[in-house]
Amino acid sequence: MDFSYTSEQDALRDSVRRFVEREYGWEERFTIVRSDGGYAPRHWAMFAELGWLGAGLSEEAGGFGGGGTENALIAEELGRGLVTEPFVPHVIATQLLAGIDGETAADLIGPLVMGESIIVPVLQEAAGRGDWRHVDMRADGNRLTGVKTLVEGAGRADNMLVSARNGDEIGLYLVAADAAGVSRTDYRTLDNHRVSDVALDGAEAVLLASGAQVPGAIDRAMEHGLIALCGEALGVMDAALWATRDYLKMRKQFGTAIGNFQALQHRMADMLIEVEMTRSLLYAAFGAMAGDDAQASTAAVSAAKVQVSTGGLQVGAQAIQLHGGIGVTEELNISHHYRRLYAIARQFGDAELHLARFAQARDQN
Amino acid sequence: MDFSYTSEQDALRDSVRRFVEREYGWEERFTIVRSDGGYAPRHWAMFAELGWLGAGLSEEAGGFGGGGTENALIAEELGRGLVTEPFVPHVIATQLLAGIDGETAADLIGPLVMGESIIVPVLQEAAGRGDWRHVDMRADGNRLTGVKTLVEGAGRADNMLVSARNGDEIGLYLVAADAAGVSRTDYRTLDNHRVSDVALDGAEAVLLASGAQVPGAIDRAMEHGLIALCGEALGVMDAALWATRDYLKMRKQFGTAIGNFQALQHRMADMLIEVEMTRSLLYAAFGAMAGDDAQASTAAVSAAKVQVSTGGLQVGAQAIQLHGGIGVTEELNISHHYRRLYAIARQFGDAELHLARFAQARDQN
Amino acid sequence: MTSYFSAEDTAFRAEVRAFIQANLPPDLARRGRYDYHPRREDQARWAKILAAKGWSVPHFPVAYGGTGWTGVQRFIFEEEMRLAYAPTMDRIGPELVAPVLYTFASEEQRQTYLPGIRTGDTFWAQGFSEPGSGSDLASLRTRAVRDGDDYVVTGQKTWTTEGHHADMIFMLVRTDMEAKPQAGISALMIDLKSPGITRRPIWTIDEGLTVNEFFFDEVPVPAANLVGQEGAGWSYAKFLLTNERTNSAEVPHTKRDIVQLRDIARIEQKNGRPLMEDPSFRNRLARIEIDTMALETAVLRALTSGSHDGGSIASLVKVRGSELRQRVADLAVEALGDRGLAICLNPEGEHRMFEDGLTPPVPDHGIGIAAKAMFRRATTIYGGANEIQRTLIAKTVLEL
Amino acid sequence: MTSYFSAEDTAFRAEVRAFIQANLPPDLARRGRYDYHPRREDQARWAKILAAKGWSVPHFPVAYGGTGWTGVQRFIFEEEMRLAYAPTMDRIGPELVAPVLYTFASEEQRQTYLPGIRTGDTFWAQGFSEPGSGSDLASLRTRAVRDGDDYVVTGQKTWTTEGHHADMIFMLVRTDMEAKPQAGISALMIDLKSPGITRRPIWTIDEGLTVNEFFFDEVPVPAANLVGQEGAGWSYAKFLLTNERTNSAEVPHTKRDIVQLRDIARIEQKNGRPLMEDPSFRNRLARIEIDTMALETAVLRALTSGSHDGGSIASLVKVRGSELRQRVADLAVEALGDRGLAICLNPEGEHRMFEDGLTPPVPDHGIGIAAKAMFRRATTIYGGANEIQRTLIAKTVLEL
Repeated sequence: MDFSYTSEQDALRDSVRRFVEREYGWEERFTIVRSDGGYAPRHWAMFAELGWLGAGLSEEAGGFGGGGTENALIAEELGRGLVTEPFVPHVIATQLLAGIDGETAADLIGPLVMGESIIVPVLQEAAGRGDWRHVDMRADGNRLTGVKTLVEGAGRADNMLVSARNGDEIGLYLVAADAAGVSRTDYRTLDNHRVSDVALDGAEAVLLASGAQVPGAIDRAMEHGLIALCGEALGVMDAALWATRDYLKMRKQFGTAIGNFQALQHRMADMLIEVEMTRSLLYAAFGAMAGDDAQASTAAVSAAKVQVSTGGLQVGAQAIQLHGGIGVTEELNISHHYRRLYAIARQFGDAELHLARFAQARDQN
Repeated sequence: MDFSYTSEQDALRDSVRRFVEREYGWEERFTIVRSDGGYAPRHWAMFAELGWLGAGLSEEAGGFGGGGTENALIAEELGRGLVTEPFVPHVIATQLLAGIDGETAADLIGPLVMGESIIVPVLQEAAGRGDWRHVDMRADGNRLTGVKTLVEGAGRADNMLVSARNGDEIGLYLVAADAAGVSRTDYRTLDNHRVSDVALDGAEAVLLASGAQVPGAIDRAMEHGLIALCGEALGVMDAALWATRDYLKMRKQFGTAIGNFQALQHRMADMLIEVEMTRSLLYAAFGAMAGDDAQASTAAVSAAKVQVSTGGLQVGAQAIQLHGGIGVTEELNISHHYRRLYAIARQFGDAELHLARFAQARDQN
Repeated sequence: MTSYFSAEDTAFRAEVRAFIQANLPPDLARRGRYDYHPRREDQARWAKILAAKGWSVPHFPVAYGGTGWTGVQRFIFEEEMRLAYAPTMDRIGPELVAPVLYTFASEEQRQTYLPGIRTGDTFWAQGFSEPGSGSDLASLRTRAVRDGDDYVVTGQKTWTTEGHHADMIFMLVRTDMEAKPQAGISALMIDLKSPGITRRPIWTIDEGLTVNEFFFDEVPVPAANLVGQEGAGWSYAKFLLTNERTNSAEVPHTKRDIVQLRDIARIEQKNGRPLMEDPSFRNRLARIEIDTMALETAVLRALTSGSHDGGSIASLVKVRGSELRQRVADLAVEALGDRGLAICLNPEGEHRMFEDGLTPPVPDHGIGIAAKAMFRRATTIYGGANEIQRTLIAKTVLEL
Repeated sequence: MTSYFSAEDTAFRAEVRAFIQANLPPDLARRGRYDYHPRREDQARWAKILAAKGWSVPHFPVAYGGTGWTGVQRFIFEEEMRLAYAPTMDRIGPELVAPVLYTFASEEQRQTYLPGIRTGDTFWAQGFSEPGSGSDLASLRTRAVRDGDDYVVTGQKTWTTEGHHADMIFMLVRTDMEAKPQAGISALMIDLKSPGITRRPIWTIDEGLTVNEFFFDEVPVPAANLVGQEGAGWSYAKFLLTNERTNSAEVPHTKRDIVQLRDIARIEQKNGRPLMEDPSFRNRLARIEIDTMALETAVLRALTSGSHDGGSIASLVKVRGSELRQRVADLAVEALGDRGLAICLNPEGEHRMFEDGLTPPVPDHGIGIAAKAMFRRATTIYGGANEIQRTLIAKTVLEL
């Protein structure tokens, strides 16, 4: 049993951390999220150049040989800086392409890893309320019709990976972003991420995969995405925890640092416990994903998501509370930590969905 | 709007409180709960003599003109002393007899109020898990067969009020405690109340009521019982709260009274809030029961029970925690407060059952 | 104790409801539905309508325009206002500043300032908090130096609620640097158009404007604007803050939030059925409703029992009320599903930090919900953070 | 970081499991299933069987009978013991007292006392707490006065876990009344058969016997029974208490509780279906399982990362572990429905406060469940109350 990171992983973490520290000061980030697309396209090129876009992908699939651990670690450091680049969708897209058979899929991965092309996963629908397994999008031959929601990064994607239903079967399709019959409604989520609803009205699509493999492949890819998302949440939680600790040591009221008040100390202890339990469940998920028991992996990933959805909100809300008024302003990252954790808590399924998913996997284990 | 008690109600409360203070010191109570039946029959005679057994019953029904408020108030004071006399079952039995038509029922009430006879409600079955509306007990003509659980006071009852199913209909039956085919398994609950499982094997019964009126009558009687039970819980919670307050002022550690520690002060504040919210919901239920909107009454009673089931456990558990080791001993009432609140939390349906019952009533309101 | 609302209460409620139905302009009700950053002009219009009826400041002494209603009647009035989506009225002037004025100010000051509050012509801010002095007011540093017939005020105030709407500010200033911290504080009324005052908006987590920072650079203030005694400002502030806590239970508002939430849950679907039928959602909604019922009864108890436990019950209901406001707002976000995460502000609202030109696919019943949930994080902080309230409860009620 | 348990770990687990299967007497496993007030004779029998295999005290240094296993192996061993319903072994001697002895005692003392602990022949108690001195050990008052070759000990100890089983007690006593509170404390080993010692059982909320009070009235103790340096008892106690906290996460025990709970939930019915299929029950069980998974990983992290954060992680897992033990026990009560409320002690258990002669209608899988849930209230108190642990976390990890 080994819970330490490899030296390659440590180097990767350092590289991401340094980048984030340099590029995501409060002002710099504000400028980015207020820009037209809400992203910094030049950063994405940098991600590619530094090898982050393939770090968590196996060599067979065209990546650099890592896996969920690398993705979570990158996302954790991005989370510390509240980076809005759509890294998690990228993880899902690449893992999904790697998880299905077929040459087209394999060919698509290379440009993604190099940052030369962007493909976004388009899996979720409003009726699913976060459950990607709910698919009403209709495939009629190679024409797709339906609406997908909360698609991150659609605004700069070249292609989209769309799940659609053909009778009882779910198929995975490639749709060009500029195809006829594709329309987008762009909006911001409360954490300043840019997302789109994507409506397809008989849009032309290429079938990438069909049959029994598809739901499983989507599940595995979503688990990679979930673990990256949980890694990101851990980064946000950790940043909020320690920023609050520093504030409590500095801020004085009634003639003393407020960090000396026992009730606040105990609150901080509870926050630390939540952070450490999140980290532990992430490690447990790394272990499970490295094994070959799909149910154990499903259970561990959903376990981490449950913890992130509840512990993340708790840490985020208490970070605000302990900061007092300044915590609810735009001007400090504390409110942005909360907003991101609030969105993550619900993204790809809330605590309730993942409790049920965990229980189901556990029953078969 | 008037939330103050009448002078009669104040006098009633004083009378119960004085009795409890005199008769239920730790030693006296210990002797009673360790006695063969777990009760003090002489106290029951006193309850009758002092008028408490009819205080919460309308004059038309043979009582002294009060209602739920009087019963809750008596129970609250009994709760302070952790009195084990089966007052709540008495409330249910009398209200149930008062709530159905028929001379037999009316004739039975007088001796109950005078303490000359004891009838216990026998409504609950294991499969219902606290929900009295679940009835599998079978009526075959005037012969009953089935098992009822957690019957309080059965050991000294003359008669039992039994709900049983005759086809699709629920009937209410009177069964003599010593009838052939009646067998009892007596045991203690964790709060030192004596209860019995009552098995009927073709036991002879008198049908007191049948038809559509019965479920409603049972519901109303159970609501009276629930409100008395919530009153009792309030008494226990209040006693635990203030005993803990006193302990925190007295107990010294690290050179100071532990009541000076902020984290404990805030915990106490939360306990006080739970107590006050319980009191408020009890008042709300008094108001609703005095009105003529059955759904409002159902909602308010279940609301109080939800609060008692969660707030009671919280106050009880924290009272132990703040006492430290001494809190888990037999030797202080603190552990007994918790045990009683733990049982009450589940008695006649737990928080989940009453949340659902509240929501259903609320939808129709 | 047998009944809840009396027949008189019920008749009063009917009268209020009828008046609102007949007199609330539809455009105010429409904007009121979004419950979020009301416009000053809407508040003023509605205040005038109410003032004409004599109902704009029910809690005032009758001599100054109050109605003489009981506490329960005022509660019913507030509840009907919320249920009808009348504009949420300015609180600072009528509920916080005015009681200090009619309790401690001179008759001349009362005659000068109370009418404007009553009619909605004058809006007030309150200047208590300073950077570095939030809950710990005694440490404030803004100073007022006497200079002839004026005080000259220099310093900084922050968290000034609705300061961007205000004409006047009720300020705590330090008039005596030598005295003990609490004793050197006085209360001044300052015209915000005075020279030397600048305002900076503080944008908040909801991308909206509620609070501001004010900078005072040698601002001349007529000495006649001193309220009560010099050096007694601390006691006026304590009086004001207790009022703030009592009102902060916000039960009528939460009850209205629940009505809105039930509407949402009947429209939104989960697993192909109305969300309202989902057991887990039902349970959480029911728990919020039960806690609100408890809080409402606690508030009504306080309103009918006289003021003997007003101070302590105020802290208690503030804690529980502020937490409930957060819970009901979060559950509304959840009810909206995917749409709960979109930031979608009231298109008729005021003062947004940022125009992104985007139109999120949010249904009418979802407008403002996410932003509201975010801003509600403040409810457990403002009006004396809940930590302060818990300490107060421990000290005053539990005598620890 | 890629894997969780290694192939070696898995092989080790299989070896342990096979040994237990072959060697655990069925009557011990039967009583172990009720998990409650184990008999000393059962613990001793099982200790002898394990000692014969060399496995009775894995954590000891090899020279004194330890196995040399890694922390993870010890964790696996403990887990297999729990899953097989082996008797819960005495902790005081092997896990609390012995480490102090092999770390601080003289070689002669080690040779005298460690073998009896290893073989289950000698049971120990620990005498730290006194009335009025619980978490605040520095205030203890039991004194030991030197008199020739003896110390003469007078005072009172309380919360003495399993003291009714013990032959020896490891005591903190005050040997210097003049020194600062912590500096005057020494550690003595006292034979409980010495004259002048009386014991009073303290019956607890579960109607069982776990803790005792001991009275010492001029008890003569050979000076050779002093452990380490006079006046250094405080540092030994701190060493011991850190060990206590680390073990108090009790993950293997909670995992076994979960297995038992799942068994109950498959048998018990709700609305005519197995309780295991009830969504609300499933959710709560799942949450406990998830929190246990998190705790387990946290403990394994501590076991593999060396001791650099042993102290701080100990407090963290103690808090969470003790709360989980309560939650899993409470959910088991709930799973039993009406039968969860019956007090029903293990018919083969020891030391019950009271024989009521009643036989509650509780199925086998429900025996002891209610009493266990009651006693679990103590888990957040003993071993340093969770309030103390939270303060420790704040001070040491967060440096507040």
